Amino acid sequence: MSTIVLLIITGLGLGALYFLVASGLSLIYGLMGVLNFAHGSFLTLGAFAGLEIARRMDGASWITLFASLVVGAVVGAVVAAATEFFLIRRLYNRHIEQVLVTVGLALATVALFDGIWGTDPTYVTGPAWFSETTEILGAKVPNDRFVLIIAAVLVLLGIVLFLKFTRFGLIIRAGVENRSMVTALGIDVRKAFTVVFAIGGAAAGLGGVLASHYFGYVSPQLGGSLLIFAFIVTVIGGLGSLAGAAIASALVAVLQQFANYYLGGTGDLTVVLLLAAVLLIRPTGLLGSKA
Amino acid sequence: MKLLTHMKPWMWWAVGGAIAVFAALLPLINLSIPGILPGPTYTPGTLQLLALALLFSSLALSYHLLFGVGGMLSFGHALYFALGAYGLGIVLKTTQLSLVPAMGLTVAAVICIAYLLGALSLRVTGISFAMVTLAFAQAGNVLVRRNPQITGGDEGLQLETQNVPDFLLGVLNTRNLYWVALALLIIVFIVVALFEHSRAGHVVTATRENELRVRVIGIRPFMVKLVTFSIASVLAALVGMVHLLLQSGVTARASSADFTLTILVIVVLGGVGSRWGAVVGAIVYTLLDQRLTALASSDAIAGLPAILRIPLSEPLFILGTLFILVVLFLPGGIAGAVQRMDKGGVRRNPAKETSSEIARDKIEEVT
Amino acid sequence: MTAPILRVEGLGARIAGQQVVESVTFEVPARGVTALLGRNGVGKTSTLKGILGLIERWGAVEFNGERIDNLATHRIIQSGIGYVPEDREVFASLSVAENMRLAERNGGPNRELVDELFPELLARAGQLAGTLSGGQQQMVSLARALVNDNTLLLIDEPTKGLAPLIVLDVTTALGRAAEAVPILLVEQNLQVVRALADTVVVLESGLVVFTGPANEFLDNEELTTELLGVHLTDVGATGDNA
Amino acid sequence: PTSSDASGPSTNGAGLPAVDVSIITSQTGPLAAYGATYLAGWDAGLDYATQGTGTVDGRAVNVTIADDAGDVDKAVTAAKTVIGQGKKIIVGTASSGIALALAEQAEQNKILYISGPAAADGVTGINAHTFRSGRQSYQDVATAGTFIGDPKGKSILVFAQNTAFGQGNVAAATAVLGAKGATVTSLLVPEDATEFTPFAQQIINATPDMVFVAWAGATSAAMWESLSQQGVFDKVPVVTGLGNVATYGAYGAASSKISFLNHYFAGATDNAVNTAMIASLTKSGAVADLFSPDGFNAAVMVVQAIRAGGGDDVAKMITSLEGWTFDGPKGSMTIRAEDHAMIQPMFQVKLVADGANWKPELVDVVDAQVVTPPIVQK
Amino acid sequence: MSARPMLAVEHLCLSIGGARIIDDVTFAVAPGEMLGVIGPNGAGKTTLFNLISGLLAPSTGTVFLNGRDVTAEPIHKRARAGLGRTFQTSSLFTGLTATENVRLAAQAKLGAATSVIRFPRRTDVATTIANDRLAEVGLSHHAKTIAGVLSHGDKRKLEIAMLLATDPRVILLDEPMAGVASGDVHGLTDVIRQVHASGRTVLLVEHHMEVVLGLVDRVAVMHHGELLACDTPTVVMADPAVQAAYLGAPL
Ligand SMILES: Nc1ncnc2c1ncn2[C@@H]1O[C@H](COP(=O)(O)OP(=O)(O)OP(=O)(O)O)[C@@H](O)[C@H]1O
Ligand SMILES: Nc1ncnc2c1ncn2[C@@H]1O[C@H](COP(=O)(O)OP(=O)(O)OP(=O)(O)O)[C@@H](O)[C@H]1O
Ligand SMILES: [Mg+2]
Ligand SMILES: [Mg+2]
Repeated sequence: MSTIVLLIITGLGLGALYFLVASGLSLIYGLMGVLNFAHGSFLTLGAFAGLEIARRMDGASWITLFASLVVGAVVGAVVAAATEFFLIRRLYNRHIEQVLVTVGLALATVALFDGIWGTDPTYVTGPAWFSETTEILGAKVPNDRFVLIIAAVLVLLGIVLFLKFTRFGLIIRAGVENRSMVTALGIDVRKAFTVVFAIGGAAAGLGGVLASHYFGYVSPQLGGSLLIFAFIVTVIGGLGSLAGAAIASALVAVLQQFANYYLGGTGDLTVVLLLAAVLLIRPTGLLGSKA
Repeated sequence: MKLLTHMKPWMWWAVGGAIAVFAALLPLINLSIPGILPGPTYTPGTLQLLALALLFSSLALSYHLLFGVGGMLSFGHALYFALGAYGLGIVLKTTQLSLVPAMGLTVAAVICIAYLLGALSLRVTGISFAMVTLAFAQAGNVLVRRNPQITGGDEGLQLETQNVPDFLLGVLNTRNLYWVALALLIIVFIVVALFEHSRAGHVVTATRENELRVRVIGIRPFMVKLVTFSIASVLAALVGMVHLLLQSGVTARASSADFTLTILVIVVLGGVGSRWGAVVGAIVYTLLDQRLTALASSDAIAGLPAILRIPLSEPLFILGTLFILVVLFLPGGIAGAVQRMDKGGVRRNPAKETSSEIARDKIEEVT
Repeated sequence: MTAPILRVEGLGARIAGQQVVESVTFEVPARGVTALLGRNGVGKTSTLKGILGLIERWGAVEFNGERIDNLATHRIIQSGIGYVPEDREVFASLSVAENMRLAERNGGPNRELVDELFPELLARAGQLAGTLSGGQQQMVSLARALVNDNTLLLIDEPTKGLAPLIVLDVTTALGRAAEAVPILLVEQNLQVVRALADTVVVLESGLVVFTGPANEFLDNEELTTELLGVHLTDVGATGDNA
Repeated sequence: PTSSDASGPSTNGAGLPAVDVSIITSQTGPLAAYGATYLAGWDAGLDYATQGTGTVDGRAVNVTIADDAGDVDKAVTAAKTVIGQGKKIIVGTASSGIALALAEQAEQNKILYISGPAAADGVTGINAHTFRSGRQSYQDVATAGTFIGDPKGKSILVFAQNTAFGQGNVAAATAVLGAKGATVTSLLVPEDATEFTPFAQQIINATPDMVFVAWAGATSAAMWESLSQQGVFDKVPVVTGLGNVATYGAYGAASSKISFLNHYFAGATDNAVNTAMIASLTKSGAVADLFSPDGFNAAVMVVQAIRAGGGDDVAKMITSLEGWTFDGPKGSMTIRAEDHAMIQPMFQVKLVADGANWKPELVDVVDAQVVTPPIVQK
Repeated sequence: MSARPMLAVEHLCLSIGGARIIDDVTFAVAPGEMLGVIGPNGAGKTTLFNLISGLLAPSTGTVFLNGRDVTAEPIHKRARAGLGRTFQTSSLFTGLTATENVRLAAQAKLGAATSVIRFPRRTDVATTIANDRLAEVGLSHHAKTIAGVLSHGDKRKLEIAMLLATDPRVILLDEPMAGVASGDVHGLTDVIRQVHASGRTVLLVEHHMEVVLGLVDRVAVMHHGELLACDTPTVVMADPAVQAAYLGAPL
């Protein structure tokens, strides 16, 4: 029993991390049709920014943690917005080129991080509470998993409310369908694109700082290693569907935990099988509408 | 100047043939291009690099068939390259077959696997197809890394040389391998060109444009896509085999998503939808990739202030940035740029809209 | 004669690198409906899109005496032009109300007018626009343009694909709108043109080949046959008993 | 300092042709840090073995470095380039995959290759042309075994990543400790796994007498934290290899509870060679680290080979190294004639707090004979 | 009707997400007959065509083609069995030229369209057919134009040329006149008339009433997914229900 509880809660924690990456991916893909390969770099940069803050302050205090979360999110948002502004926007409506630019950016930035911070991982310590555990039904659940889950839920709620109740949200949802018609209604849709990138980047940056505490380190490869799972989650959930991404994140991560525990460490293969199965049975993903 | 536009098809083939003959003579002549080639063209190091470039050209052409012609954006093409390399490596290691029968056996296996996985992945299209192929390739990569007894894991599989003819072994015979790579490129080029001009080639192009419409005129697009997928996979596997011989081994990187992305980068660099673009793109990429590493560790860069030195001493940074610049400022890649230069500023006749540009527009819809 | 609301001079336009409008010059008077006519592919839609900057264009466009040919689309629209695109282009995944909310500028001053014109839409405010029938979608598309205080409307084939009954409704609605705002209308249905248009501008392969009063043009069998390949009475014959 | 376009052996003023040595290792890419340590060690070693002259018996040693970026293709191309230029000596690489590929090239082209610091056991005895300047996985595992006293009847769990490196360690543990009567089981984790809680649970459920952890890469911090959190250290003694300086912070709360085996750290030995190496490294602004001796020893071996073979008689160079014993920073090193295994001492180490950081402290030296790998039969 | 119907649907129903989009539709079309299908926007006309041609599967009900139950057959099999259709919004190979579009259709009809070994030639039958069909719809001057850049109306014409090239026995035309310049309506009407005159069975969805009335033998009226009436034009046009739901008063 305690094992199952442990697997489920840690699975949800991992899923929360996937979701923090996938939410931005899904949002950006949904609006712009761009599969953003550079998303991992937004995350890595957020993590490094958080690290630099921690180095300058007392690494183990809660204030530092909070500051690094804020800075990570802001850096992620700024870099993502700049990416949209300087690279993606120039390639208006040329999706494959937009994807390729992000591929190039991912290559270049990872190499740049290598150059700046070195290829070795840099280890991160947070508040002591983070690495302690809380006992739930006999399972010793690491505390940072709760933080991850809460952060992911907040991000999900935040984005959903934003999309539903703000004018920007309306513009973005309309822009997903038909960009040029939005401009033809007298709205500067490009601003919305930048905002979407910024939101996605902020979620990734936030995820980066949290990931660095979860993994215990920051390295230039950090984002890339999460990205592939985020892709899978995005597709299983249904491209462009935020709720789908959330469900799929939890599903994939929990499944992964169970397969790792009970099926001899075959978690990742199981996820691949799940992806294949979902696409063959329901090609649009769990909640996707577009093929 | 509108040289290229006015060239007849036979002229293209004539020019291509001349280039092939010249390429075949390279190991016999002493040609130095300082800064681009590591040494004169007859030296093994240079021939090795050129042979790699030729193999990447063939691989890029096989991907061109899949993506540029068939519109199938695959993130798992590397799997078939790896199947060829690992397949041949394992057959040579575990059986007493000599090289050619071993290759035959591997091709047969690849056909079966490509057919099976292709049939599964082609049930979906667009980004979903990309993701399924990615997932299969990823699974292949995991299997390679987890089974070191068979594949050598992440240490790689070494070529068992016992049944490989001597003229393909050793640095002094690099030029023989170079010729093999050149021959392979010529074969792949011809196969791809013939396929593109066949009826099936036309149907697969049409399918890329509008799959539903193909069905409504009474053709089942699935089969012709599967055939295209299988041909592209077998070609990639052939390249993998020669690569195994050239490198005397293969490593897990060959089956990684990164490697597929590399091929994609090459095809885009050359120009999506253009055959010779794929070839030129691969050559440019390989030379850049190898030479940038040398540049990054050169004294010139070591002496720069940190803000320049750090980025410039990372080859991948330079490559990535260059790639971004190409995408931003050279739409249609190298092929597109040459075409534009050729046409000058003259306004285009709608009827002569080049198919590669159209192809690009269309493929955007796929993703 | 008051100053024209829109002056187009030497307008050319390009789509995906290909020139689709050569050089179009015409004026839209500050009152009534101006119909932009021509056969398929002569560049009517492209002319409208060129005016709005939805496609790459050059030449001079003057709206209300101000040059607008260098502005971004959203700025042009904001300066007081309403646009109804060729294929309705409603946002299928947004509700009718949301479609309207998106379109409203400065609080949507003509809300009442629109509600009065299309009571149907009020009743279906919560329905997703994608599930509406073609005619209802056309109403949404028109309403989005009418809800704002525009000084000009550009409307592209509003009756295409609509059932005869709806064609009547739409024509009526346009007639009422035209009382307040000048309209530049692209339309293939000559009966609709006859019912609405004061002036016509006829295009042929990217150039203006005729400008003049609507009745004069429509009554001139020779001209209509030459420029449009048809004369109104030809088509009208069977249509009238419908 | 590269000059990969230099062709043919150059001559120095004295008239004797210089000897070309080509280093192929990672200057960029994931293993760049190991490459840097190795190169610094090489410089120190060359300095030491040539008494600062950079010449051997009047021949200048002309060193070129090629970056393999962790990529086999690049390494093989670099190897073919230098072999094509007539160079007879290649050293280096931190990647086992590259080491195996270079060994293959060495045999095909009859040159001398000294690998290091790549750990794969497969390099030992692979062919007559290939040597190694560092330790191999077997020696790591055998050192781990020294923590348990008499292995007979004990159950040992190898916790490793499911890679060639991890599986190699499992195989080595089975060979070393299984032969001495221990029951060796393994828990292999996917290399890309990021969540280790379930595996920590499985370790506890297995109730072994000792856990040997063989881990490489960045995920180690998260792995150790999970082991701490689930209380593995309270239940089972845990042994693992201590990596380079950069990893000292990776063990977190577990640092003081782990028994470490170690290939080398700056304070591991107190001998003249080590002192000389550290001095030389310090002078050039480097620090002694895990793989410093691998570079240092490679240089010492190359100088020995040149002395005997003059830099182009590969057969003579090989014979001069086979069976040779010399003093390295780690102590006495012996190149076993039969399979070129590098017989060397290993270390037991613990981490002690040093302010906010951790630093290693020597517990014991493990005699070279205790951890000698079995001879590879050809 | 004595002869076996060329096309028949029986009790066809389609529900999507609880909504009845096609509601128990039954009718039959005799060989060589032309049936007009009219009805308000959203009545389900296009959906009916999608069910007949196999783009959608019905919830219940059966589709018969020349007496054979084809309900379970995929699109391309029905096409090969002689069922051709056009789309309400043109569906073309937008990256290929007009000729190539039509030639593909002709090849599909001639067989061996997917041969890897056979190469299309400038002089082969398929190309000849393609050129003839383009001439028929008046698109010869656009033979080498990329289909994607044709204007809306020209795309409609190309769509019909492709249809003709597959030489179908049963033809479903979905609003062929929508967006076609008024000057070209007559010509296109003649094309359809000829197609019909050569013995083919035609179903025509069209809002252009003059065209419908000038061509068809019978008219089916759809409303809210149901078949309201199916009779000769005179009878249907006189029906007050049809007038109220669909036609309205003249302009
Ligand atoms: N996406 C496009 N790419 C290239 N050319 C295009 C594109 N869209 C339209 N064209 C070309 O532009 C020309 C004008 O098209 P436009 O749509 O403006 O015509 P139109 O007068 O509105 O015709 P219709 O009555 O058929 O709607 C046509 O000849 C067409 O070939
Ligand atoms: N996927 C769907 N989900 C919900 N409703 C749908 C869906 N597809 C079609 N409908 C509805 O089914 C009805 C029938 O649509 P259909 O396209 O067949 O109409 P039509 O008669 O062809 O109209 P038009 O004359 O405007 O082309 C419409 O009300 C439409 O909104
Ligand atoms: Mg138009
Ligand atoms: Mg319809």
